[in-house]
Amino acid sequence: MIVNVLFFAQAAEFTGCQWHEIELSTPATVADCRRALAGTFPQLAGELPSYLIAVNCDYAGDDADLRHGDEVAVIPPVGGG
Amino acid sequence: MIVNVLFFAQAAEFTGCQWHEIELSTPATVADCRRALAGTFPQLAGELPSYLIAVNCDYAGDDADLRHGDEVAVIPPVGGG
Amino acid sequence: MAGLRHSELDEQRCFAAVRSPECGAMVVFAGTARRHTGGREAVRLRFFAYEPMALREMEAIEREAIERFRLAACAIEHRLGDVLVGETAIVVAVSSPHRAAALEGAAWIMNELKRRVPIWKQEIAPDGAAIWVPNQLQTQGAAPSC
Amino acid sequence: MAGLRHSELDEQRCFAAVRSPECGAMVVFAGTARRHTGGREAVRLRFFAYEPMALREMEAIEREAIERFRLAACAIEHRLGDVLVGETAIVVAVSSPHRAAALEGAAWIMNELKRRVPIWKQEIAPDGAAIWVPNQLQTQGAAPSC
Repeated sequence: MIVNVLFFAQAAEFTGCQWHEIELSTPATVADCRRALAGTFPQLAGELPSYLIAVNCDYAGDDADLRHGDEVAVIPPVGGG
Repeated sequence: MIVNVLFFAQAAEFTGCQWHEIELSTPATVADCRRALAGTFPQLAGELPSYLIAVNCDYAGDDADLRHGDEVAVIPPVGGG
Repeated sequence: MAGLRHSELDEQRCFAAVRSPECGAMVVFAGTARRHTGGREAVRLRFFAYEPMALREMEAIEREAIERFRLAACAIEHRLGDVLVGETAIVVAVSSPHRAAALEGAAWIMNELKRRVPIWKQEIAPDGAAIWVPNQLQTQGAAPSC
Repeated sequence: MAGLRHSELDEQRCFAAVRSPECGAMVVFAGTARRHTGGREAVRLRFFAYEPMALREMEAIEREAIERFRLAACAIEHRLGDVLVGETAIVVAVSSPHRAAALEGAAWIMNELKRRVPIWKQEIAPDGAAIWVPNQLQTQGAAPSC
């Protein structure tokens, strides 16, 4: 399956891009996606465990299932308000 | 001494006037003024103990001294805000 | 900045009065005339004040709030006379470097104002009957200190 | 009413959005860009959002606040892009029959917003350097629930 991963704020600075398509073997969870991201973007790997993940605009835990076509967002600590 | 007493809200309805000059023998305190008011305005006497008194725009306790010419205000429970 | 006004209050003016580049937080509280209170219906409120003392107390509350909550600025305006349902009777604006102080400061100011500023309120019913409505005080020791 | 805007926010519009004849209290909180934070000086802030998710979270916070504090109405607007020192970055407006609920509701909304809405802030220093500044969260269990 392929998921589209969006990077924001510091995460985008570590990866050098705002989005990237990641291929995962089915079935896959958020944890699998985190591992794939750490492998693809070594500069992101150090901070990634402290970042949250959202799937299709909802925060998602590491054991959440992913499906082909999901929009996965890497969310560094937020600073709104 | 003479003090000028101002009545507000329900107090003015009980007295039928917005202000009244009261003559007190010197020295006099707020408590003396309360007694004189209760005598002059029997309709006010029942509620007067629950009303606050201000002297020259400051809240004043019953033992506060009065001087000739003071402005004494009878303050029913407030309702601002 | 404390004021008593016989015309409509302007929340935006109060915001402008407390805005500052050193502040991260502004809070404006507006108390508006409600149609229903308890089981009663009102078409308007009518406010009366012992004006010189009310202004003195409002200014004292501002000074105390600025010190107690380390506010940058503070503005209180109260309307007098007739206030139609939905219109604003009181505006309290504060600014502070931090939001908790601004929110707590605004709450404290409203409590003090309802406790000790000599302003009185009548509710006017649809049939024209007027009743005096004192504030229900939320804290112990509610009477002003003498 | 939740909104993300790239132009100046208008506190008065937010007041108007929540005003109601059944309400006795309106609170508008405005978060403004501060010149100094800690030891740093900023000339402006710059906000970025994951826009569709930020709007969803803001709308969820509004619904939760209305239920939790029995608010009559609620409006949140956040500005994106460059915000000069002194300008408003966030406005939260609430209305309620009672002032305690309005003030507590506004405080709760700001905490939730700073905790979970995917918006990020850069402080821009006088020399043009930009640093990411995450919120300092005030409660335990600060990470959004998954």
